[in-house]
Amino acid sequence: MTHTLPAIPGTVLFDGQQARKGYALNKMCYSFNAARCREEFVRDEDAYCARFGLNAEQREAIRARNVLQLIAAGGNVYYLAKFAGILGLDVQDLGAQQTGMSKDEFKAMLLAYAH
Amino acid sequence: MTHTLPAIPGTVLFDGQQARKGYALNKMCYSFNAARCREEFVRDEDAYCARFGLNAEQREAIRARNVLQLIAAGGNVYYLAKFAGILGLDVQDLGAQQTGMSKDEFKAMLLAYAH
Amino acid sequence: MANIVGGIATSHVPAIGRAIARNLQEDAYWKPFFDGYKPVQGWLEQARPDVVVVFYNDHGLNFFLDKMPTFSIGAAPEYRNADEGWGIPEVPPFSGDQDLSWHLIDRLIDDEFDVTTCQEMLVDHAFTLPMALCWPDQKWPVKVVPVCINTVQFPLPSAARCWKLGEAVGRAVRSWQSDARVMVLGTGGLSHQLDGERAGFINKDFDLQFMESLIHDPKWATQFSIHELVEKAGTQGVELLMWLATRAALGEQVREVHRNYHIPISNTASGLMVMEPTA
Amino acid sequence: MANIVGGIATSHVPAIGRAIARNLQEDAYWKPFFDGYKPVQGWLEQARPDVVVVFYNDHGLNFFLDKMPTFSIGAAPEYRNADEGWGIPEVPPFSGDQDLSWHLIDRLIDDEFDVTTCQEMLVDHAFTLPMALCWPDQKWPVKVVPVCINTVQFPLPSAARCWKLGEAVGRAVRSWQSDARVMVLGTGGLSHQLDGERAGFINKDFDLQFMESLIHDPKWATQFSIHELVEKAGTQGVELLMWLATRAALGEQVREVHRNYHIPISNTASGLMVMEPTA
Ligand SMILES: [Fe+3]
Ligand SMILES: [Fe+3]
Repeated sequence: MTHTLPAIPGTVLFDGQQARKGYALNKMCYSFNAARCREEFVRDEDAYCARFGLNAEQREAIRARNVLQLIAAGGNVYYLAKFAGILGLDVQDLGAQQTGMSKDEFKAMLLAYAH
Repeated sequence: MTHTLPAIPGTVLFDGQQARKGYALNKMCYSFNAARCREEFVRDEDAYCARFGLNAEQREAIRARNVLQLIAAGGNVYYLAKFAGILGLDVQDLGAQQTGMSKDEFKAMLLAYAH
Repeated sequence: MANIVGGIATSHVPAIGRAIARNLQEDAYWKPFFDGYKPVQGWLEQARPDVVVVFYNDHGLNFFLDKMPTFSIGAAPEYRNADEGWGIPEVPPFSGDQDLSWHLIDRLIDDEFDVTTCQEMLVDHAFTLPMALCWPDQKWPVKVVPVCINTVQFPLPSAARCWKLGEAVGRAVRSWQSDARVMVLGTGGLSHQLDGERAGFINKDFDLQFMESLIHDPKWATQFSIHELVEKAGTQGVELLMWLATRAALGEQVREVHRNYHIPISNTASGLMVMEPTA
Repeated sequence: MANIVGGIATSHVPAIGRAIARNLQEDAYWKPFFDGYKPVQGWLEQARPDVVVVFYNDHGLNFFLDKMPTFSIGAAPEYRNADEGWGIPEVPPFSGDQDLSWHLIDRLIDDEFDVTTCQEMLVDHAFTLPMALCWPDQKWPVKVVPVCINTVQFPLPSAARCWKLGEAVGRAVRSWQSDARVMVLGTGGLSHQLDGERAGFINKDFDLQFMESLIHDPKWATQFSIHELVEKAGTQGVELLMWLATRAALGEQVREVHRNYHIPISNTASGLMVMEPTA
């Protein structure tokens, strides 16, 4: 049972607990596979979030474009990546944001692993 | 491997071979879970069958309302039951049709199993 | 740890829904069938389950051939019925027990069952009608966890595999940190066949032997391949897999509380058993 | 009986698709990565596979949490890509080998793997990009069978279970009555993590040890729990499950044909191996 194991620092496992919490948020992000849905979201973000029944924490995390908040609200990174797509962010932008680095610093950290 | 076993008389197992053959037909019948789709079918049967890409054998079996033909064309009884629903037929009507009995004869046969 | 208070195995047939809607419980055709459930309702009053794990098979409402799971487990907050294509009367929604759902999912994956998890799930007559036979007022006093076994598309999981699934579900329930009283419900069978020139096939001898086996030799049916089970019980009679999983969940030994068998309801030989674990 | 000509294990990263679309193969950042595939293309010319069984993980294109399978197998006539939410360039469709799909499904259910069968299935970058790395002209000379392993939602199947799945797929392929030359492709990993404060985590020592283990001690990684694998390889590094299944399908012993390892591509430590069965 995942949740009784020692936590891995800086890591939230997307287990049943997270999946329950994040269902509405992830369902919305899953819809972004369709270009039409991405456009609808951009056109009226409030209405789109309301349609999927996001709770206040999830709505605020979407508003803030904040990945750590989105994860805390039950978001799964695979679905969140589709939200990031709307914002034109790649996984290095997301990494920089979550680690509090600039993108260049984040990239330099990755490069350093080569040695 | 199902298909190399001795056949059970009067019985077609819905295995991979049938599932491949019947995909379009079963997909159409699955759509009949929605009342709106049942209405569309009734309104324009040809157009509805064409939209799901039924082949000639499947189209003819639907036209004939013939259960054995539908099964031969890859139909699965669970999905076909939804087509039967449109026609107002219950499983005893289907049983009578497939066995070449009247419905009363079919019911009498079932009752006789009690003894 | 949670306690398994007992198991019910019963047939399901869409026609039961129509009979309920039309209040035909006292009708001559239906009375021997509905009367079989009165002792069940009495037993439920003293068994007082809080949660029901339901082994059933979907008939093409929630699953299509684009994504057809062998074993699927509901993990939704709520489960609703839908009309299934023939405008069946709907029943009130069921509350899911998500704690138990996820506990089962965690334990089953750990036990190498490759389940599909469903956080949204429509439940069909195979789920709703047995519930309505147990609680005719349809004010469900229990939460539910649906466990669906594929009987639509071959290859089906073998009887032996379904037995093991039931055993694993039983173990998981008994290891659940909860004081809930858990019931197991298995719905399907007994012998019947809807499709083909053999439509209307029923095998009373086999059914009676199968029911008897659940008490005294519960793994008896696991000796048969799916092909043999279809031959003996009909293409839909193979739904007895749900009975096997239910029986397996109850553990080594059971006491028979109630049994009924009646031919026919619609095209089906209708069976009913209530069992309590004794060991 | 069909013959397994070899296996390729490789990382997949959406950025590879953008690099291909922009023709960046000779760019300084990308060259060490793309150069790793030239020997693979040479090997493929002499291995001449007819069919590829692809172990990959869906990233939320074909599966959502309403119906999330542990193991799913494609049985479609054709598989297409879609834009996945960020307008990735699409590749030409892939022809499915439905005969092999159903043979695998029959054998795996028989071996008590509870697979979900998919007669329609979108395949995402984890499937399409490794194919495009193998065949850069994207004129696929092979038919395909996708085998998808859940890495989206915990509990994931254990490394040991994925190993057994790979073994069973290997057995099934070798028992397939066909003279086809079958290749196995596993895509995912190696160490990386996209989410959380630990985003950007890479573990070179572990990756190198894992790659080495596939040749000399292939079940080495099955000693670890999923939790341990996430700790060592990152939340997405756990995709190495695909490598394990691929290696298991190849049988007892393999010869290493080619290996490449490069840090980083995007956030990922990129690995590549080509192996041929020798026993
Ligand atoms: Fe049924
Ligand atoms: Fe990935």
